[in-house]
Amino acid sequence: MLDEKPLVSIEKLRVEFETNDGVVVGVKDVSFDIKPGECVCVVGESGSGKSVSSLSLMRLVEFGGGTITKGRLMFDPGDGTMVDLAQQSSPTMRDIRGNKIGMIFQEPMTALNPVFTVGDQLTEGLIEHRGMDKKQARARALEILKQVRIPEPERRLDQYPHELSGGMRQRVVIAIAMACEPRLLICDEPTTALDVTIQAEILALIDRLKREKQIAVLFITHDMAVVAQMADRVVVMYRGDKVEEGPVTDIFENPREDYTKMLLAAVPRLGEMTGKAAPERLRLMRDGSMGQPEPIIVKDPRPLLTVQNLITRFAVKGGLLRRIVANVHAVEDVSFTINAGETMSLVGESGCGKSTCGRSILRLVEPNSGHVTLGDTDILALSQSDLRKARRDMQMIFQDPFASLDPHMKLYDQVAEPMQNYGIGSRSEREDRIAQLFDRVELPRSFMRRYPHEMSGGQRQRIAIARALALNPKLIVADEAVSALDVSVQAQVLNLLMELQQDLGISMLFISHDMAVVERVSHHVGVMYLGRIVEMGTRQQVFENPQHSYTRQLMLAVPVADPRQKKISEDLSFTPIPSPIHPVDHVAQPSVYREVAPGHRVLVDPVTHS
Amino acid sequence: MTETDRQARLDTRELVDETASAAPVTSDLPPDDPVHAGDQTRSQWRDVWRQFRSHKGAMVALVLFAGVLLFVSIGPLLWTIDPTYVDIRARNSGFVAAHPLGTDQLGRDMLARLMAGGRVSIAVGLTAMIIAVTLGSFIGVMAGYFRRLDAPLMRMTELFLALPLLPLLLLMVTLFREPLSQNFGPAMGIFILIVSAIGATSWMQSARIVRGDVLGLKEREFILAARSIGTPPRRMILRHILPNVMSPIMVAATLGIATAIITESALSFLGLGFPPDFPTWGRLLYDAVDQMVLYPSRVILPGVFISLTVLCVNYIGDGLRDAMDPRIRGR
Amino acid sequence: ERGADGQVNVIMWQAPSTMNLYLSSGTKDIIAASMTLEPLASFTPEGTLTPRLATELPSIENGGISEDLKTVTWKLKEGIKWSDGTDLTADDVVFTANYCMHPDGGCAQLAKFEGVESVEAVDPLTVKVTFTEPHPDPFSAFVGGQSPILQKAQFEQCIGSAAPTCTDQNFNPIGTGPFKVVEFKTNDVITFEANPEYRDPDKPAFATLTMKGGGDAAAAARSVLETGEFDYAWNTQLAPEVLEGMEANGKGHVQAAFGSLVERIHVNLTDPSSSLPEGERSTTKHPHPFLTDPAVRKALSMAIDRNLLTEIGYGQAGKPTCNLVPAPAAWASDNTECLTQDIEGAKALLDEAGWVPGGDGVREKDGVRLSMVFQTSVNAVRQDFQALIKQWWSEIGIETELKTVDASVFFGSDAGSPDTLQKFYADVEMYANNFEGNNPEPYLAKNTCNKAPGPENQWQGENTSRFCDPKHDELLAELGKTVDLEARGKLGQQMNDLITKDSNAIIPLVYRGTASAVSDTLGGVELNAWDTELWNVAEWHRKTE
Amino acid sequence: MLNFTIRRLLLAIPTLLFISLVIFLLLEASPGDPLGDVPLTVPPEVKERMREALGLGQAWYIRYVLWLKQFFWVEPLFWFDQVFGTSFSDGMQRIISFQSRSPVFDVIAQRVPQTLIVVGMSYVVGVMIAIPIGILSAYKQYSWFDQVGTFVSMIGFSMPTFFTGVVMIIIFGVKLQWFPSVYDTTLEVRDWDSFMAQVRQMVMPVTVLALYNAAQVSRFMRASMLDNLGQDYVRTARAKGLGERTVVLKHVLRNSLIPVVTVIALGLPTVFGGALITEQVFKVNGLGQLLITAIYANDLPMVLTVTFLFAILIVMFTLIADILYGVLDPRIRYD
Ligand SMILES: Nc1ncnc2c1ncn2[C@@H]1O[C@H](COP(=O)(O)OP(=O)(O)OP(=O)(O)O)[C@@H](O)[C@H]1O
Ligand SMILES: Nc1ncnc2c1ncn2[C@@H]1O[C@H](COP(=O)(O)OP(=O)(O)OP(=O)(O)O)[C@@H](O)[C@H]1O
Ligand SMILES: [Mg+2]
Ligand SMILES: [Mg+2]
Repeated sequence: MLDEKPLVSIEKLRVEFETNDGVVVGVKDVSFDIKPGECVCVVGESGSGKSVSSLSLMRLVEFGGGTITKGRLMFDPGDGTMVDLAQQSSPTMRDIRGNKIGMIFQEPMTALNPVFTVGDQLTEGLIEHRGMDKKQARARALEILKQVRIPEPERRLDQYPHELSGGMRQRVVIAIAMACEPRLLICDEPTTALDVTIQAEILALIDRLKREKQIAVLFITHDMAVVAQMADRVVVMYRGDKVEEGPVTDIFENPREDYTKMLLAAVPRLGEMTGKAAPERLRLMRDGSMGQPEPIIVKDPRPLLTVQNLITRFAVKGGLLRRIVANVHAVEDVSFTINAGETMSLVGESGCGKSTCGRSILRLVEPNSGHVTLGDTDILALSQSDLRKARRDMQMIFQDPFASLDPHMKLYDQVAEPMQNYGIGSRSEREDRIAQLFDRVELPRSFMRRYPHEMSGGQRQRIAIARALALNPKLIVADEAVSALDVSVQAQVLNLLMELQQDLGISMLFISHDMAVVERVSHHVGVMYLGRIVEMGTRQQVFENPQHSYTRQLMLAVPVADPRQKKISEDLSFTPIPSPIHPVDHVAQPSVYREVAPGHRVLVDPVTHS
Repeated sequence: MTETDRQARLDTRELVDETASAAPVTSDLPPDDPVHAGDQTRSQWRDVWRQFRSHKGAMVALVLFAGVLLFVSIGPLLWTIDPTYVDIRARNSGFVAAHPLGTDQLGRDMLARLMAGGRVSIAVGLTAMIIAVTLGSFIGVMAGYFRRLDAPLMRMTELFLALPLLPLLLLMVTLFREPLSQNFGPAMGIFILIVSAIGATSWMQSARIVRGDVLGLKEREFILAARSIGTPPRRMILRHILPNVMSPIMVAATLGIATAIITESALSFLGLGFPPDFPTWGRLLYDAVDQMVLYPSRVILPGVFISLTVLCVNYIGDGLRDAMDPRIRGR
Repeated sequence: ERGADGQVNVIMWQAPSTMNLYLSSGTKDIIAASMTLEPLASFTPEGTLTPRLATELPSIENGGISEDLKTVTWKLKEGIKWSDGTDLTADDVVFTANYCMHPDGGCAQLAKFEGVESVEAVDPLTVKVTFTEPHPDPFSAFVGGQSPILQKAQFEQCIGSAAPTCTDQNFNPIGTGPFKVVEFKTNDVITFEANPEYRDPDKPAFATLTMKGGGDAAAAARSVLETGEFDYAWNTQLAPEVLEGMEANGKGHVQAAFGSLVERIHVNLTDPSSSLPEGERSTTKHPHPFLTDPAVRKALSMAIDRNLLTEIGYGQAGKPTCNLVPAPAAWASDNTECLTQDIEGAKALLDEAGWVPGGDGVREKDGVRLSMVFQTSVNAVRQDFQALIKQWWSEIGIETELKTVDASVFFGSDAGSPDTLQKFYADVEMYANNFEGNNPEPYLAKNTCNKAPGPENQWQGENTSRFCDPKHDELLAELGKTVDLEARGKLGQQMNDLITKDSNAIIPLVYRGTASAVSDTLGGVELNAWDTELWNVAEWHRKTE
Repeated sequence: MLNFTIRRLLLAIPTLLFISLVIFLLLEASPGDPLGDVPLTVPPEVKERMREALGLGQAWYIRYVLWLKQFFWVEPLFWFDQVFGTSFSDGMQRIISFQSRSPVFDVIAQRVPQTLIVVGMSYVVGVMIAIPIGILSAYKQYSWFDQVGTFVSMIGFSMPTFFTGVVMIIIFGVKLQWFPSVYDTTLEVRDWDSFMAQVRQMVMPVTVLALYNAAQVSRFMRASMLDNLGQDYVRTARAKGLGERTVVLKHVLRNSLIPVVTVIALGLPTVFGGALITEQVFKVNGLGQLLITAIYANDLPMVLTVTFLFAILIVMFTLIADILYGVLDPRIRYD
């Protein structure tokens, strides 16, 4: 990068929030510059002030109750002068917002207004800032949609946000931010909630825009791999302060601060485990030093859970009489085995049936056919009351730590509930056990009296784990148990899970779309696509010798946490997943596998038989 | 409140702790005081109370409501004139020492009547509201939770909405007045009859609201989670569903009290209510409407009491709702 | 001059639902109908008869009534025209009788035609009514607002079971009266205009009349006395002080007229106890445990201050009374003994009869406590009465529990309901009743032994007190044979005394008038309690200052 | 959506039939007598004859089936005849009121205009004041405007209309003489003067009812706005540089209206039947007054027909509410 004049220059920014509990400092003292055509990545764990800094730049913090108490936000609106955004009146700001600075928000699911069409939301800014009439704005909107590579852009204009997939929605948000060709694009974790494949597409898109239009990008994330792919320069934040700043390669190769080191260490990297047979815990920094993890080896693997030809379909009802008109083939002829004490992972894109598969095993959704045997019990043959008993041995941890805990119950009660349900132990015994569980998941006992909302995401997920452990289950189904957490917390929770597995000999069905995490934790891996397992084997077999084209595609999409290996610049294009909805009379072919190596099986495509 | 908000709030707390005392960053996990379930329940109510106290409107309302309750319960012990005693020489008296709030057209003491009337009105209002809300929540929860019951129960709600009230009430009285007064004594019998009549005819609104909420709630992940840990339906409803639909139930409840107090007075005009010499606020108000111009205080007094009670209950309800919601309580 | 005074507004808080009073006997409907339909003769406010469509009143002297009392011959006035311009003839009168006496018609005024054997037209202006038995008082059919003449031409198709289908006719009957219907909205509003064919060319003074329904008595009174939007409000029975307050506005005043309406308490002489099996409660099988004691009944009556009741409840529109039949003069007994309240006397009487106060002040004897249920219909004045009477009775040591019943249930005769006044599942009950016309005989006839309600007559009997005295029944029989008016009056007085003063089976309280609010600008109003209230609407006019 | 509607409509038929049966049985069983206000002077034999003439001699199920036939067959035929001048319904008995002996539907048709004008207008006015109040009190939560709003609406809700109505009459009708206290249903709007007269006589009933309705709706509106103001899409809208007015009145309002509109739709049928006290106070003889007088007079065919029409309204509006929900919120799909 040249010694250009910076486009944005943040100087000694301090943002405070007025709350019932007193003044909270969201950002303490942050300064950095962004030059035109440059991508600056801000990293840091949750709550470190990343979003607040970016919102301050748009002067949107004020609507959330924040005030910029100190510092200057110098910005060049294009006429060569630098204005201090912190001092501008609201009409001026309105002219800058969306026009000179565009912003992409964290949550594609909620950032769009559900009741207006994509077209409406796209043209709004154009009409406001560019004085276009409806028709011109629409034409321009179409153009932008094409730029962000949305399939069938004409149709999208008249669709509502919920009719688009997550990836498409995020692209619409990007299109909105881009509409007036801003000089600065702020991306606040644009891909955290998305699948690898979609993430790859979106990163490529932003990168291309940056290169082609010389837009400056402020990119906020906590995913180091994404940082490595995107950034020119990196700003590391911690609890409202800037910890470190530097070119991306410097940060990755010579981190100066402990905190940066810890962040980097916590990132599971695809390929790290190459050559190792058993999963290992992540190395985490404790007291300034890295521990040396030991592999989780199961001495004498014996099958615990056997799933055979599991089929789960959801009926799509319609017509006058609510007859079944079609079926969602969510899980189609799936078979696998999990050994006692081992972890089996299911990976695959959103909607491929991973969760349904996990839920079917617990009969939280009723499978249509198949066999599920846990130990000696045939789960699918159980009556409702026997099923309740059988659930003592299988527990589930859900994806969203916010949603899976009852907001009205204290943590103590939440953990006590399974025991109460099965009438285990006396009151005092339960108390002891809960105390132990809290210790086990490394939560202070004083948390027992708290409510879920008083905990951070990672802490909540620990409660969910404690709850799952309360019954001493043999099997835990962890459905995207760490996907919603940020890297450092994710690492802690992963380690906790693996440690528990090692200590208690629990088997795990680990469901995830994050290939790097899967690589880290699993003994066996199954890759799901359209309701079927397309490839299955030990972790080494699948990761080191992927056979199915879809597995390879997935691998390819995973960003690499190494700034020297940028894969992003090539334009990736993935074929969208076909619909799993079939008419009622559709006869699904059985899954036929070809054995590549002992235990490594690849689906013979039912259509092409390849 | 969105999840992001909630998280933001949580972070806020952490940050407050943080900025207040420069605590070490990794202040993790020392297992401390063992907890006893006993004071865990107590402390929950303490939390609720603490939060409740910080709601100014609710506190003022609580004090006023307590005042009203004292007025109707302790009042008659201090002011011992019989509310039904007819003192014909003192009829239509103004505010004098013997009758601080005047008398009615038969010379009955208004103060005594307001106290006695309030006792009945508040009892009827509260009980009928509880019946209506309980019934409504029960039906709403059943309809929302059990798919199979949804259509029948909702059609039943429509049926009840459509039924003409008056004939229904008349029928109830015909069928049940005598058996009830035989079993519970005349006053109690009529009380039961009235509150169940009001309760049975005003649960529909809350049933609808609750059902809607339960339908949404059922899709939430923590319900699935509760199912996966083997929670039986009964406990599921009691522990997970009900506490989460408390807020609309509270609104329905506060509105319900007002309706019940007014409905009671309407009932007595069908001859369905308490014996005619038995005062209630609603009836005092209704009776005095004709004399509004001559004796305005006779309408104003019961009117003020009714409004005051309803307002108090509304604010207390608001405060309770906030206090019982742990998410808000954290603020 | 006809139509010179423009518009007049009448408010009836109970709205008329039809103009054909043969299909509905509600007072409100009869009042509305009387604007249009007229009888042959009607009653004056004093309760005497006056010819209307007839030339004169038939009598034995003028040969209108036969010597054997079995026929009456009416002569119609000449030249009377229906509002459609056709002539009134004897055929119309005959038709009216056939219309009401048709077995499928469900005529509400059938009682008026009781005992009528036939009605024939002697010539176009002469009608002869023949009775099956001698009738000492033949003035029921075609007399008074309840049995006016319908036009044959209009109603010919509407006889019998077709009656209710003739909506147009029922809502807009052609009449001979001063007004005719322009628009009829049932239970809401009726607009009338002056009948161009009315026999007196100068009347009515008003060109149009609007009769609005809805609201309540207070609102009706207010619209005449306070806002002046209306000229006449029917039945404004309100607390006297409220009316006084309204009259103070100087826009109008309240008028009262007295007929035969008496507010009274009926004492149940049979046992209403709910411990008896259904079907035997309140039947003559089980005498009442203490109300059969004449001393108790007398004490009940003595404890009541009728003057005060009247003052509080009715003011000008009521008079204290001790009689069941307060009028006409010849029939009214001079029984005034009860008008002074005598609490001490009542106590002494009860002491004497052996009823001594128990621990809670309630008298008892042989384990029977003087504790009663007192029921009446829902009505503000009645509830005030209940409260007062309860207090007086408690002073003499009788405990009373008050009960109110919705009027439509109380006065309905649904045999399935426990709360009707006939079932009388209470110890005492209060209501008002009267008789029509000026002949109290049928009214007195209600209190015979065989008319006690019970399961055998589906609880339709009218002797609600279950009063039974052979002497009373004998007097009634004699009355049926007596023609002489004075002698009839004397017999009536004896019967009246028997049931009130002597036995206290019925405790009369107040002789009630009907009260209506009249604007000060409205002239010619003369309230009539013996006939319909608007009987002389043709005379109404706007007063000039 | 169309499927959903048709299915629900089909389902509504048995529901409504059942409702009609229950209403009928209820009216049969409840005490009270169509001849209750026949004076006591009328002897029992005559009453018996009158009862027969009303058709009350027959067994209840015959009368019920007869009513069904009249409601679903004769009346539609009759209206068909009226419109096309045919004569299919000749000689068929329409539903006849006990009280007035006139066809029930004619009376109902007479009442619908004033009900629609007064009650309907008051609902519209109520909603129109409730919505801005709700928006403002949510946007300025805990401001004095919000506090006053809460206070007033709670008072409004707790004061019965029989009280507020009379107070208004005494102040504006009697003391100030601004507005008439009696509603004139015969008034026809022909020119400016009669239009003003119509407006004047509507002011008081509409105000009383509108305030009562507004109290409830504004609470809902406020809650719903509060929910939506905190949503992420609001921030997106602001980030586009839109003005506050657009953000609140376009983005937030549209979303907040979804639950409120259904509340409003569900409230409508109850308003039709529930305004009877106000109708009584101001003598607006609408459907509410019709029903109440019919109930007091035990006019069985009238009560049955009117309540059944209300039942149809209730079922329809529940359906409409559900459909509106789907229309307003594109996320909701039926089938
Ligand atoms: N509206 C608000 N009110 C009070 N405090 C707030 C508000 N918004 C943010 N904060 C506080 O400011 C701090 C920084 O928050 P910010 O949203 O910038 O974190 P972040 O780095 O974006 O985290 P994440 O990765 O979770 O998005 C947090 O501690 C948060 O509690
Ligand atoms: N209750 C349901 N009714 C109908 N269809 C459903 C239901 N639950 C899931 N599906 C469908 O089944 C398919 C598989 O869903 P599933 O939730 O198992 O996917 P997933 O792999 O877990 O995706 P994600 O990564 O987004 O969680 C999807 O097409 C989904 O739309
Ligand atoms: Mg953030
Ligand atoms: Mg999933």
